[in-house]
Amino acid sequence: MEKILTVDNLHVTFKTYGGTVQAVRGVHFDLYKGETLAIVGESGCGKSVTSNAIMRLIPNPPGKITQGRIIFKNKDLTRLSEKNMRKIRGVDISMIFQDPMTALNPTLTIESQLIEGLRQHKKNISHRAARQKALDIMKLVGISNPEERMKQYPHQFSGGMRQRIVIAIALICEPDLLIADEPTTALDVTIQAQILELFEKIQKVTGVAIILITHDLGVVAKIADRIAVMYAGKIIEVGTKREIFYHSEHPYTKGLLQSVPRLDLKGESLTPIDGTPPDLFSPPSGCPFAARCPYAMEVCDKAYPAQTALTGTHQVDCWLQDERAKKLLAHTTTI
Amino acid sequence: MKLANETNNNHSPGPVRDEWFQWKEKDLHKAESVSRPSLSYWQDAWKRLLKNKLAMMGLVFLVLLTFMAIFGPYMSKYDVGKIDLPNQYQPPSADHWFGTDSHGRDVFVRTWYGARISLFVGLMAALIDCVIGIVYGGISGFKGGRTDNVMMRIIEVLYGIPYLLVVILLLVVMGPSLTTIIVALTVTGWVGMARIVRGQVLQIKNYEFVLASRSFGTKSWRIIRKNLIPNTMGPIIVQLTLTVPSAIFAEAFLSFLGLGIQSPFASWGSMANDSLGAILSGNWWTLFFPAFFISFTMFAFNVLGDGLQDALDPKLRK
Amino acid sequence: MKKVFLFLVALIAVVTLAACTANQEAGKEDKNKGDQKQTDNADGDKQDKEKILYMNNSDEPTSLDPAIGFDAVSWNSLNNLMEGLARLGKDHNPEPAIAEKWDISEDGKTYTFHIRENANWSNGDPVTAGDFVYSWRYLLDPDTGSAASFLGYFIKGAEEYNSGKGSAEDVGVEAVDDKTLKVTLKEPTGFFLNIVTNPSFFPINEKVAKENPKWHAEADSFVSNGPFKLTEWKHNDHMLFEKNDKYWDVDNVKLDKVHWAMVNDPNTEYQMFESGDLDMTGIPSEMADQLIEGDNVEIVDQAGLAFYRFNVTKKPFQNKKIRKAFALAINQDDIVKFVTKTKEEAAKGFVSPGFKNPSGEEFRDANGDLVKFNPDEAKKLLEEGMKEEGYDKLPKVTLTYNTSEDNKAVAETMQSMFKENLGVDVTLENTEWNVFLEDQKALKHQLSRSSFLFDYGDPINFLESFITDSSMNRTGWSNKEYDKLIADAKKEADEEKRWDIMYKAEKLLAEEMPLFPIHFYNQVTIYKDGVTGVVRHPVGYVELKWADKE
Amino acid sequence: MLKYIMKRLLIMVVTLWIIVTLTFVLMVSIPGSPLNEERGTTEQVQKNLESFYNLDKPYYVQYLLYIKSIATFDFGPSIKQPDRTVNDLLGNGFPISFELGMWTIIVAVISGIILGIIAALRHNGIVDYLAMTIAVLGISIPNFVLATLLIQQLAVNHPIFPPATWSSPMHMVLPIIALATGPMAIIARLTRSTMLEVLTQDYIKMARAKGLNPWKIIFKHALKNALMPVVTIMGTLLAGILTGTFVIEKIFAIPGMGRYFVESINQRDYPVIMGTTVFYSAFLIFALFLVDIAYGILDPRIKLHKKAGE
Repeated sequence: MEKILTVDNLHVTFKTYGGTVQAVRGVHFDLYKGETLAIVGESGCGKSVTSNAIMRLIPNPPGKITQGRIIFKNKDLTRLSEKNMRKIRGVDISMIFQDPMTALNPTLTIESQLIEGLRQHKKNISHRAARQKALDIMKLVGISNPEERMKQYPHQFSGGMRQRIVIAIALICEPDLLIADEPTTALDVTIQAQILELFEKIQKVTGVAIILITHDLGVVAKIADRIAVMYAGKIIEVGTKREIFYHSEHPYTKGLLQSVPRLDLKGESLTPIDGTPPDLFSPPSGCPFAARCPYAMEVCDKAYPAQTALTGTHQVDCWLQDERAKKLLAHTTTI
Repeated sequence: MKLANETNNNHSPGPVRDEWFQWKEKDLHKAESVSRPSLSYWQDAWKRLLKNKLAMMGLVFLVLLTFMAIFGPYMSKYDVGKIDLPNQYQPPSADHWFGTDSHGRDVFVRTWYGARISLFVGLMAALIDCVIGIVYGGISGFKGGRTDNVMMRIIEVLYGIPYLLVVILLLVVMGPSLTTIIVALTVTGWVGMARIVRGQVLQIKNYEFVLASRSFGTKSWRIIRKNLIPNTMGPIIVQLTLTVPSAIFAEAFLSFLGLGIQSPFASWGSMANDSLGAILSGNWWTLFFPAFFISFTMFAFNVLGDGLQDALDPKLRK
Repeated sequence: MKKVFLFLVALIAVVTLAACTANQEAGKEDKNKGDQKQTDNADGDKQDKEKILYMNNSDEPTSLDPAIGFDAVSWNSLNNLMEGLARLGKDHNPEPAIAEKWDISEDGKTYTFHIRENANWSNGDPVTAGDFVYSWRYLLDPDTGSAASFLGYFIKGAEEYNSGKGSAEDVGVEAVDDKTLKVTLKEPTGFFLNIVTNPSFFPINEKVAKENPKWHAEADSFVSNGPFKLTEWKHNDHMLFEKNDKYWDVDNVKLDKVHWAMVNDPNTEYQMFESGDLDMTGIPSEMADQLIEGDNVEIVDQAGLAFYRFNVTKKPFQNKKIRKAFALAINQDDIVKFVTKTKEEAAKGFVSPGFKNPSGEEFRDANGDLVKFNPDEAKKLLEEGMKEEGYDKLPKVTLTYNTSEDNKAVAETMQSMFKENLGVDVTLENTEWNVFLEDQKALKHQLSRSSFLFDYGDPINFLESFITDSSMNRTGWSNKEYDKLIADAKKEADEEKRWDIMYKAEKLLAEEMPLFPIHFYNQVTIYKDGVTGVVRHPVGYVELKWADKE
Repeated sequence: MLKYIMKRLLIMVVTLWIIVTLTFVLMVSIPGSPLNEERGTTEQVQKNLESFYNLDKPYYVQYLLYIKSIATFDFGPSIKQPDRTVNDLLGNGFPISFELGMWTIIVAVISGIILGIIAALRHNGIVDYLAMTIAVLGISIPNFVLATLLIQQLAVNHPIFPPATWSSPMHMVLPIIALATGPMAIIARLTRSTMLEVLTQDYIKMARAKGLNPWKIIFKHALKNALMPVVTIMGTLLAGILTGTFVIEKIFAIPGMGRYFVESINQRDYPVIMGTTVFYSAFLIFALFLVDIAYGILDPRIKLHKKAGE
């Protein structure tokens, strides 16, 4: 499979009144053509910042990419000029935002918002062609009566319809990569399912690679190929959907899975993860999950665990993978 | 399988020792305390305000000003209304720190007396505007429909009546006094506040939490008090900080119309207005000091208002 | 702080920069404008010789109808556009004008005016005695509603006609023939010629007025008989006068044109003078220190008095001694020197300087100082007065003035003087003019600011204001002796005797003190170099007939 | 839409009627009369004048006469300037005041918005502080002080502009600056703060994610939304500018309507008070109406025809 995106040791910080927040602290992952990678984690873990960093949409100031590379189609996006970056946004990489209610400009018609990206990037496209393209894409995302709907304003659409429009806007330039930042969080459950189906359909039709940012494992279970679990600005475990769901190794991932209601495990009570994530103003030098981890060892506070590759696709950052820990585990009878 | 101590991890200070592989004591309490301390809305706002240098500068200036308004006049040996004609237009000196005015009165003393009057007028006008504005705007916005429509028309009518006519009538009916000045400032001044409150209320009234309390059959007034007012507080406070200086400013305009404060007292507005000719004659200190303090008070209130706006806006909270 | 300072510096830099760039462009603009001005005028050669005087009238004339425009803003125009039977000369005495000569009967009650043969209107019509009869009757007609009609009451039958009891025919004005006008007076009025110079007594072209009653409202219908004619009148903006070539004495008129701006703000007026847009200006009080001693400053008297009225019907001013105490506590010299500052004369009496008795002596000199600052005397009088009234504490005193910067400055000074010299705390109060006037008339004030400007050059104009029934009294003060003195003075044909009566009357006023004087008025003007011959009469209007500009 | 406009016009007429009535009540309840002369005139003269100006009639008759004069738009002669009718005064003065006011608004809005945008884009930078310093100075200098200062600096000390009167475009510069500075400052501050808020909105992020160029984002997406509050306060600003004109017209000797407005009140020139008030109010109410329409056009969420009834 062809790799289209590599994020390597990405660090992003924000300067705020309270001090410097280290929102992303050395994230690494790869993305292959046509696949869906889900980045999962609690809110505030840095998943949205990561996706914004790929788009180079981190407001500067206060935010800044301090380290690392984002290689997209052999170009390091962190080094591109703003002007060149603009040529990538919307064309090669598109983004979908969390809240369809606020993502559309209330004062402009749907048509104008759909077409403007197209006209920005393809200077010589005729108005008629742009319009036709917009109609096609609206049909693709499942909006009936597109001719008429195009002339309307966002407030005349329901939430689910608006999210379809947002997706249409993201797809209109036929991007290779689509970043969806919690695309279904703000929607009703029934609508959620429709939108997720839409994603599958689009991927089938256009072959676009998707990075799906979410905290909802239910969504992940439905459409992700691979899953990266983020915690406190780091990816602590990454693997295929199957690996994460059935063979997760990191205590946080396990905790996350246990806190989700599952139909296949009837009768088992839900187990929430106690405590809250660490303060990213001064992140702990050890494992950030140590304070909440039921398996925490002395070492977890002292040093950050190295990455352990369990399979070719499954990696985890946890001291429990260390031989010494396994020994300890073997000697411990009850947990 | 790699060994942990072989990886290049910048967080680990040294080699990982074997004895560290021991179960840790559970301390969930600690986990909580590591995270950011949770602050109340006001504490948080205050904290953010403290970080805003410009706003703090404004606040400090206003505190100093209040201090000087209270104690300033006692720092000089001169009396506020005392006329000393032969000593008119003395430039600032060791004797008269801010110089003397057209009647030989000490500008320093008058400036601080002026501060008392101006600040009092400003605060009173702002408070009255605020009370009327909140009640009027609140009712108008909350009731909506016909009531809102009628109440907004009334405001339109108020705009249309010549202000000067009202001011002259007030002057005749009430006679020139501090009360008249404050009434003249508030008689139409509350309209701005009312509009802002109405706008906020209209916006917030449809939020879920209000709908929720409505569906429980809560009385309208209770909803206004418990839900709407706290949520409109930010814009109101900001508006308040802007009303104070504009009232001080408007008082200067009333002086221009002849509705100013009477000797032996003075306000910044009346002082500035009396010394307008200084632009021509070059007795700059007579105009400069009152004008400077009007401007700087405006400035201070404005930056404080901006700071408060940033600090109080829940949307900007992160 | 450093930051703010930095921004202020940056701000100043930006403004300066903007000003500099604007400067260059504006320079060009200005030249263009100048060129345009020149091409506007038909031919360029004439432009060089044309003498245009740029003046400020401060406001739109109320009306250029001589009977209606009874105020300074109208008089300044009327006096130069029109001419009456007599005109005030350079020495402010009446001189023959439209009437080349006049005869006065033995009893002093009949005046026969002989109108010049070459007296013409600007439309070519001759000025006739009939025009005067028409205009004077018009002035006295109760339907006209002229505020100036009381000036005509010296004429027989005038007051009756004006108050609706008589008829126009009974008014003692008669056209003997086209060029002879006979006027019959009620009493021998020694100063009648002075009255005739007032713009209210200017003629109206009967023919024009009957055709178009609004003849005086616009420039194109206005007919004049004076040194200038009205060629342009953009309301509230400017007026343009041009030399009237039909004027009988046109050879002595030196200016070609007079441009009148209508700038109301004294600061702006001065700034326009500074920038060269005006040829003369008054002095804003704040600038007086620096300008009053300068070159080209002309200070002339204006007959009139700034004074304060007591209300003798209100406590504590029903007491003569308390009134006097207040009057003597005011140092008029200091007020003039430090507050008003434009070299007004401190008033130690009531009648302003400039009125000479038949033997040439000044009224003011003859009657001497009657009200002189004396704090010790004032204190003593206050004590005595309080004892007389049985006051332990003086009732509260409020000083009222009509809203104006200058009045305020004087009032504040007086407040301080009362405090210092009498130990009395006086409250200040200002009201807007119309309310002030109504309250003053209704005797609602205790102590109120007043002023009097002479309508014609005789002391009686002021003195008769304080007789019992005069609408100008407004003090509640009534004194039979004074009333009689004034009545006698008006009847007296012998000038010497008449003046003696007026001296007595003024002394009585000072003795009773229903009002006390502050200062006399004057007119201060700064002229541009090369402007000469502008005459300002003490009765308050400007004379441009002899004015010239290099 | 048409129905809405008709309804609004009807409401405007009612509003105007209330204003006229209140003004009349205020006017006659203030002591002093237009015929209050310093020198007394005879009773007969006074009576004649009163009857000529209908001042001898009972108040309700006077009131009805004024209503009639408004309906026919013939206010009769001024009492204080008897040669001229109120219609003359309005006809001469209004175009000039209108010109002054319009330019002021244009200058204030354009420069205020530009200043506000620059400040917002350079948030907390030196440009922001500079712009806001200008804005605060603009708010904190009374226009009559500014006017005198401008004449002294730019007409007398550096003769760049003519000091006063109203005859060429150059004459208009200083009064417009003096009058526009305050509103400009208010608009700049408002634009800045709403712009800052709008720039954090998702749709701006979305626009950026489309790869639009920054100018397009600012002008097409941000500005239109940021202008909403500016439009909202236009009514207030307009009223402020109208009151401001009389001071400025006096200082710069501009033959506009503001001067009559003040003088008529001071002189109790009843017909002129009524005439100018009706004119001003009608103008203001109409302007507020236009503001509402503009608001509806700018913001498609607002449905004009529903707003009035809901």
